Amino acid sequence: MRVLESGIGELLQPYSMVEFREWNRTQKPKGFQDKRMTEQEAIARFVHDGDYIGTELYGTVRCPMSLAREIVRQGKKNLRAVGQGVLELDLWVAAGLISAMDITYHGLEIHGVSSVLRRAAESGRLKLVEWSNGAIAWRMKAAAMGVPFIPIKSMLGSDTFRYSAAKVVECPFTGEKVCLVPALVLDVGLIHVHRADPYGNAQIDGISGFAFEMARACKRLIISAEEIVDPEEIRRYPERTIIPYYLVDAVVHAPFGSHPGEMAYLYERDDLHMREFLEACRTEEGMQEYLNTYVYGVRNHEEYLERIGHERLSALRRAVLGR
Amino acid sequence: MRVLESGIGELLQPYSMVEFREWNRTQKPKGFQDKRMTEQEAIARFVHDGDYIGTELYGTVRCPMSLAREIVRQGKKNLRAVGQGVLELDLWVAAGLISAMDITYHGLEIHGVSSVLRRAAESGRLKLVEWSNGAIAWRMKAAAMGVPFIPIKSMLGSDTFRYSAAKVVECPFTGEKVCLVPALVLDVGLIHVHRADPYGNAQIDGISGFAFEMARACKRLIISAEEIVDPEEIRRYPERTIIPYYLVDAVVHAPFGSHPGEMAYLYERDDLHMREFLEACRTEEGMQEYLNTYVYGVRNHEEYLERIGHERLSALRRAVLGR
Amino acid sequence: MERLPYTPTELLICTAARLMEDGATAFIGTGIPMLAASLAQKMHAPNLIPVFEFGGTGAILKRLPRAVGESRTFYRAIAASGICDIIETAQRGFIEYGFLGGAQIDPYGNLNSTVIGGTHDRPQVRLPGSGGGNDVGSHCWRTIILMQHERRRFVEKVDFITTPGYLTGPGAREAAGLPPGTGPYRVVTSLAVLGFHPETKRMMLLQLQPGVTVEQVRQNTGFELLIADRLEENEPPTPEELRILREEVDPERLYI
Amino acid sequence: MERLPYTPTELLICTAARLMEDGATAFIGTGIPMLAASLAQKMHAPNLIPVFEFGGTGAILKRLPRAVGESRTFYRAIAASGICDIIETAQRGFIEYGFLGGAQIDPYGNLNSTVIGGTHDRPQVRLPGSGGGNDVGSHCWRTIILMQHERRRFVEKVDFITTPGYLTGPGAREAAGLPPGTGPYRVVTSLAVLGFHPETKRMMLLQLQPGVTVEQVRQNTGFELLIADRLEENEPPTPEELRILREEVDPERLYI
Repeated sequence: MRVLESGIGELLQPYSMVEFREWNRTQKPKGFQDKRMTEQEAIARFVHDGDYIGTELYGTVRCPMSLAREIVRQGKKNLRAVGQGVLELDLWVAAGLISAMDITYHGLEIHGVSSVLRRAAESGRLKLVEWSNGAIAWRMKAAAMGVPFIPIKSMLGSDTFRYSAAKVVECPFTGEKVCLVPALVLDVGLIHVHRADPYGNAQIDGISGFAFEMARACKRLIISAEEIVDPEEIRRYPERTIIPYYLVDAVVHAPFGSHPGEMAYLYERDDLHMREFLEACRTEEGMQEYLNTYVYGVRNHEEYLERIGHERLSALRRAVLGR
Repeated sequence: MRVLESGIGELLQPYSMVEFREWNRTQKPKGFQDKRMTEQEAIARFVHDGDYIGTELYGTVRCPMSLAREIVRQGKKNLRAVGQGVLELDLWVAAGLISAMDITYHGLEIHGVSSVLRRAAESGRLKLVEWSNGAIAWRMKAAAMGVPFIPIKSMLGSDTFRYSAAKVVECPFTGEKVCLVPALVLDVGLIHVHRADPYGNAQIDGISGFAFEMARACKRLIISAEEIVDPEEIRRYPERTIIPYYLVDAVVHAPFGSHPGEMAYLYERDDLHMREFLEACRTEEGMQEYLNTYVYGVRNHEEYLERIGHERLSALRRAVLGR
Repeated sequence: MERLPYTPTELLICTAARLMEDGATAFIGTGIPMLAASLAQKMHAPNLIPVFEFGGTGAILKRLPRAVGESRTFYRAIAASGICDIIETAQRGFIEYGFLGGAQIDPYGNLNSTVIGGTHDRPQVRLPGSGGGNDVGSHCWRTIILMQHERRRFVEKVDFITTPGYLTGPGAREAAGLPPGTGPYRVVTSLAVLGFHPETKRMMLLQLQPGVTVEQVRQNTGFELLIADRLEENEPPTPEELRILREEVDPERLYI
Repeated sequence: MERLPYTPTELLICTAARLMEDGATAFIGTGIPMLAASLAQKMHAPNLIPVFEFGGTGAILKRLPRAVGESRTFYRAIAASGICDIIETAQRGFIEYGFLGGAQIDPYGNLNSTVIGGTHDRPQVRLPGSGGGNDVGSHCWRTIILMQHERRRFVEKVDFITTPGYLTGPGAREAAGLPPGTGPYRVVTSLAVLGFHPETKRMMLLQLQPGVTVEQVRQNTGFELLIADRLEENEPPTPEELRILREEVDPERLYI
């Protein structure tokens, strides 16, 4: 089972499963503590300059946007990120917080390429290592499983592989070629959920994206939740817990935390705001103005929501698709 | 990443992920068909002599016992099984249906070793290949992922490894030793669930054991369910679907299908019956008598339940632990 | 084509929709494929199973999704899981069709959605990247590619193989370790429907869109195109297709 | 010991319970460990997090489970998932204590629960096999072994290493690829509490159970035992421990 081929991309986040085990044993809160705090406190305490960071799900869908904006507000520097993103990555890259990215997709969905990414990548300011969307999720899955790699059948034969840090080997059981992707252990992860209790036990309605895997692949994990519930409610339906409390370092109560993105069964995406953003992000200046208005210009999530306007927000609740 | 060590155990179920892909493309039902049928029809149509078979969860907990008994009744021969089991394996081994087993645990829980297993193993009648419980689940997980193996950190350094069909290699990323377990693609799997619709979309309450993995690792899958529900109920809570219909070949409506085992939130384990079984299984004769009374002596699950008695069954419902 | 009763985009949608069989599983990406899947469900394929990257399986496409993760992709779905389950389902061979787009395509159906020009570290144009594209193109049995038919997009050699087509030709996918029997099946444009030659695996013109000539297709293709012996003309969108597309599939006019 | 106010089993349970710290995670197997965990929860460790093989995490042990998969193992639990999630959680280093039993143990804490005598294919006695034992012994930081203290069980060499202890001695676990810092922590019997020498990794007598002599322990151990310099005597079960054990933990007398 020798290595037949190696991608030339840099392994942006070196890792050791032995060290990760030690961390999980000594640094994670096993007791039942009330971890509720504000965006400001959570980001100040658990996100550090130079961190390797990730968010789940992405920009316009169940994304921890109130946390993403707070990171910009606090001007964290020299971050490396795992890049499945739309809006959140645009904010970070435009604000100059990101030095390198394991990228799978950074664009504007039906609205095409991200001008923010283009400016950063084409000027050579941003280092990018390529992966498929599956590969990124599987890298987190490997870390979540506590193993140093996972074999996959994606990426084979492509330049996506060539510019990644994956390897091709021969399967010792079947002789077939498989691609091995290294475990991805994030320094810090941000996940927005429908409900969590004060300890961090969290539930998600609808698709879970890669929340299960990312929550288990982070050294530090910040949860933001639309609703804080009593632990008894969690214990009544234990099969609904996707993220158990001992994985969680901070719990932030963030109603409309995914705005301008949607939250399944709770509120629709804010198309008006998205149009404003899409217009703004075309130019460096427009993007800075957007940041001034919606990030630097407000002190916290509450002020942000006031700026959006409660009428607009309740309209988004009314527009939501039921079950 | 060369192979450092190989277990001397036989790979009881040779496999090819290429062939599995072909099977999933051409042999699995993609359309919405009503798959409801009786135990008799399901076992007759989808379990064949010589098959490699598995059940989930195990004997006394959410186990498809009505299907397991029907297999004995139909006298399927020369089966190979994956062995995490208590009661169901005792029935099959005692009835002489099993020629070889990938074993992780076959015993009587707090009541110790299985005399049935002892008689079969100590006489050399039953071929056994050793695995840890995690390794067995991970082997199904590899198949479910569509990859030929999965790396794990269990089994290393033990005789459990030595008598398995696993291999030890060096991780090409970290240099550490990892154990590779081969994917396990079952010919047929049996899973008992709380509710399913006629197409086979299935939900499980409480722990899911290894249902998710096994359902995705089978060429043929028979579901038995306590309750058959309208597809609309499945579509109302899509996040509750653990087994999507296209994995399922047959849906059997089996109230008390796990008896004498328990079904979470529905009915308790039948301790009286278990005591009777534990007494009977001590001797070859006792076991044959048990089979005559509860398997050969009844034509189907309905007759079995009549033999148990509806008073006893409703008592088990009343004794159940709530949420 | 402005006098036609339909736009090039509508033609593309209707052509793609007709390729979706009832009861088949189809991996649906953002944009045109969503409209095609919705149209197919409402026309000839009520049991089409749309599968979306982040967990939605078998949704009723009541409202048109704008992204592969939003709630419209699992509205009254038969399952709402996560990305690993979905892509592993494709890896296990369960997904028949995969719909892809790209900025560049070559004669072997290799797709580029990563970089154009310059170097990888300093490209002339940086595109979004693979996303699920590479996974779909690796695992789905038949990938259907939707492209704007322009010379600068249909090139002899793509600048970057984001998603593998037939790579360098016959046997190359298998040699790379990709599952046998998979690969690009059709390329749908507003000018034509193209396939791939069974032996050489090079792109081949199969159908012309209504009123389009072989010469037009050649002029808009940057490499030598094989031509099928029996060249067919695709049926134009029917009034019924157009009505459903406009009134039921995309009444909000998000795309059309 | 029949004149004592407690049985050997009750002594074993109370001793094991005292080893469980409040707020710690503990991988609980069938039998004695379940009673110990339940007793600990009701005494000094209300926040003990029992973890069960097939998915139960943080259950309130209201009724005593008889198996690692039944509903009592996830009654009002904080999570009910599956075996992969649980064992991967241990593999990730989250589980502090693992409780194991076995038919044979050797000086390095290697455990046998597979076969005794004869050959693997034709054993004198076939035991249940590893189950989760090998996983627990490989991944949990500190495994605590509960055994009947008999000469035929405490042997120089086990017939089959089902679950790795320190294997052949210092460094052997690490050399085999097992996670550093893991391994057998205590062996609890009705005669003594034993540990392992920090350098040699051989079993060492740490505590005598009430009224037991070193000689008794030696007589019931089939290999040479190290003796701690400061040998302590374990406190007998308190009336409170016994009351809770009998009235609240196992009122149905399933085990005691």
